[in-house]
Amino acid sequence: MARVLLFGRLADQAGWRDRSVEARDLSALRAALADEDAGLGEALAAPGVQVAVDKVLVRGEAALAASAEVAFLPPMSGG
Amino acid sequence: MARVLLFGRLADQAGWRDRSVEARDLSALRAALADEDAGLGEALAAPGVQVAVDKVLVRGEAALAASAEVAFLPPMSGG
Amino acid sequence: MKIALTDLPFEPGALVTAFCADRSETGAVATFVGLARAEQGAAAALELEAYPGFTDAAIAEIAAKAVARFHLQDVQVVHRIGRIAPGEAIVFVATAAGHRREAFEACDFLMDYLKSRAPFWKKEHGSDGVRWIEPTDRDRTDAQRWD
Amino acid sequence: MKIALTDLPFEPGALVTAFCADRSETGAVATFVGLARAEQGAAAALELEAYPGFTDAAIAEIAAKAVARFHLQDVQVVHRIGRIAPGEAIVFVATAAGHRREAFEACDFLMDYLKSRAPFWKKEHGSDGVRWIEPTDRDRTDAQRWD
Repeated sequence: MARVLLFGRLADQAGWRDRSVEARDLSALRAALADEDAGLGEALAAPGVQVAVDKVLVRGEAALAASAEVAFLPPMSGG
Repeated sequence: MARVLLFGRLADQAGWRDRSVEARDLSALRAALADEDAGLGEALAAPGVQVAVDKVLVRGEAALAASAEVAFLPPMSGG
Repeated sequence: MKIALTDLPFEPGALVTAFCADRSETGAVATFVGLARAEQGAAAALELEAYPGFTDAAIAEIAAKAVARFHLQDVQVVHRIGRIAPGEAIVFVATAAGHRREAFEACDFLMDYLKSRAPFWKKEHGSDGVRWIEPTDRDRTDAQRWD
Repeated sequence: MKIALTDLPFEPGALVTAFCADRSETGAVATFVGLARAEQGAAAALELEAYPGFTDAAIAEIAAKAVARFHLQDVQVVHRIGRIAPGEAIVFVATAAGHRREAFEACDFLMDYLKSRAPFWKKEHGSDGVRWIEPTDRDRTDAQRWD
């Protein structure tokens, strides 16, 4: 099970910020999330939304280890 | 009597930093000081040495009121 | 080098005292304190979200860059997260160097990064509701000065 | 606006605490602390002479210029005079503004003035005796950036 974290407006939109999802890779994870909430699926795929796996930014596809932490990061606002 | 103040290396050179001198104007004051200590007279007239009368910078000649404060300021070093 | 995120109010003066202590070869300490503005009542509170472990690592990376680029002797960043009331400190940056130009430029550089590119998500709770904030154009052009 | 000369050691952190207090519309406070360097033992102490009433008036005048030029909400300058030991604070400048660019630039501007043109006379007591210090070329070119 991957642990999925949402930040900023993505968490507001989804109504959650931390949950577990069964997925072997990012595509499967995105598909599982979109399947449940199509609006969220679109938002996660929008330009400007970055993905970090285990706190490292990744582009495109990535395999997910059993205990992977996947974070979806909307455009960063600075502090 | 004008009160004469010396700052920085001028005070070191003269061996004093605060004394009273009888003088009606700056020229007379410079002459009185040079009369007593020719080296100091030259140092006070050197380029870069500014003069303040009653805490206001003056250029060239200035009359001195009875209780005038005359300060000779060597090049300022900043803090 | 100290980097910290905190969800409690902090006192910048106390940080300055500690940062300046026992320095015999530091000529210059520049600091910056960012405070939450009330905007004449339009901003009731600011809410800052970070990703612990990711956000502080990103700040540490840029702070290390600043140390190398500006020959700093030391650097400290404290960044508030969570809900912040007007008048409270949001961010504290301190830089120590032999001379002032390096200390100033490094502090400026770090603040430009922190205000425009650091991984925070900012929400303003105002009299007209809640909105997410994006970096301003000026934040972006300020940050580009260093690229 | 507060301008002070002091012949006693002062604590920059305490000044920052007071300067940042009760500000609801200040977004940015930039500060600078200049410390006396030991120069690996080459500088035993620094001695700064001022002309009270003249030096502080000159600093107040340039501080007022900074307020107008950089739209400052507030400014404070504390300058040590007399004999200063390595590690002690020589100068403290704080600027408050709505946004950071103005606060930084004003602090930088004031420090350039204070280090190169302010009416102080500086003597260094070193291991090889006593010498009067003049502004460095860098101090002069830094200050000319604002002319």
